[in-house]
Amino acid sequence: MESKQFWITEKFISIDDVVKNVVRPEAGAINTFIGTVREFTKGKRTLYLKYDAYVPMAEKKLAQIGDEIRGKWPEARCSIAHRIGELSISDIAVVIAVSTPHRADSYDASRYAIERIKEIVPIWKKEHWEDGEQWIGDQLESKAYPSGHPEQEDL
Amino acid sequence: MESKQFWITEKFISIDDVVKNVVRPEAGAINTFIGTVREFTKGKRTLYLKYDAYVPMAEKKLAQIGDEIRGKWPEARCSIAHRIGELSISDIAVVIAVSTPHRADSYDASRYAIERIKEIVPIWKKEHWEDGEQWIGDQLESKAYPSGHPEQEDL
Amino acid sequence: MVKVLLFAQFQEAAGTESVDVDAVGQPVSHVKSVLKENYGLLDLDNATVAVNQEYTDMDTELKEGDTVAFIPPVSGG
Amino acid sequence: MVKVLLFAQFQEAAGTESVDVDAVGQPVSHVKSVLKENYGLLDLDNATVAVNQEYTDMDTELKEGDTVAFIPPVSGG
Repeated sequence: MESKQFWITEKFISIDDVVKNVVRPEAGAINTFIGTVREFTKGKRTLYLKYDAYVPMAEKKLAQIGDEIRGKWPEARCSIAHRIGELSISDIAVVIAVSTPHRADSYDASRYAIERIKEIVPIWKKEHWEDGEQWIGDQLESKAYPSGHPEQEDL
Repeated sequence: MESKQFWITEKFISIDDVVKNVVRPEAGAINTFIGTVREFTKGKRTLYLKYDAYVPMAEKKLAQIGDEIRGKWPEARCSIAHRIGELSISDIAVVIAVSTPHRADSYDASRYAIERIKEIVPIWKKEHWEDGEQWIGDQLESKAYPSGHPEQEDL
Repeated sequence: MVKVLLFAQFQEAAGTESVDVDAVGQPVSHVKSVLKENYGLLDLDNATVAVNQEYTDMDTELKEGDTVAFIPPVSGG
Repeated sequence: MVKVLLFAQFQEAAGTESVDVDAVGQPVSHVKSVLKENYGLLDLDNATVAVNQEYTDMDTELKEGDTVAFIPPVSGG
């Protein structure tokens, strides 16, 4: 068992380990988001992935996301684990768990966490395809950075 | 291991058992919603709960929710387990898992599933407090039925 | 005969999980009246009804062997 | 000296995880120029920068013992 609430690991992440960090009598709802390695992206087949991270800063930024969530949803509790190293198709890359008294907040806070991970946590993904490999940049899908990088207020 | 995709059970529900029903190479995102027994509701302390269900119809309605999700999000896959019988504080009552290629749909479809459970699945909760007990009615929180029950188009 | 299933508060109030009612050719509303009279289940007006595990309405005409269930407001999840 | 950490594509391009740069009293932008010149890391313009594990900007003046990290666009999750 991991004793941390926010951690980067090279090992398999158990969903239960993350969820049990947020179970408590005050909570009636737990939302989890699990990111897995997808085989096809825009028709291109991924063989495997490699994740790299600036580990101490990444754990600090995951904890910051937890603090931000407490600021926005005071009754929410959050735990996040992200795996690094080599991952195969369908392997779990990230698990977010958020518990709240009522369900709507658990969805909103969980969604907030994954979006923030994609904005501020120093983790990088390298896709390995049949015909090559590439470090993947910003995958926010929802936001463009006109300056090519996050603005100060996003960090 | 349960072989069903949608089931009612008197036994402890493992989150992993539900999640593994929806893991697949096409999915990059899995959202789960876990409903747990909350100790306090509006200041009143719950000692334990009892869930009753019309089991065969409830499983059919859970599967119907899965079909509705496939109709709205063709690439989504869904699995739902709901526990019945006596549950203690923090016990898991329901686990929903939805996998989709991209994350936004996993949140939306998971949210849809829990709202539909609270509309159409014949499961009933009896709260046991220090000073009494009561079968709890509609807890949609988001919707009032002017006629006192769901309209035909909701069922 | 049709089989009538009772759940939750209706089951407790009636003291039974199911009753058989002679209601073939009658609408569901007839079964409701019988239950109100014989078991004092006045809250049935807050229930929806399912025949053979599908939601329907009080006008549905019942056939031999049908299973009717009165569904109190649900509270799963 | 300040310690400069390189990750992902920068680490591969430079062939090293970290370099020490004599940049005390200089802004971060000075370190960037040094890396561009000595390691050909032209993509550094797409990176954000962290000093001692906190995001900052290119104008930040460096002190002895600072750790500078150039953060390529992130892609966790």
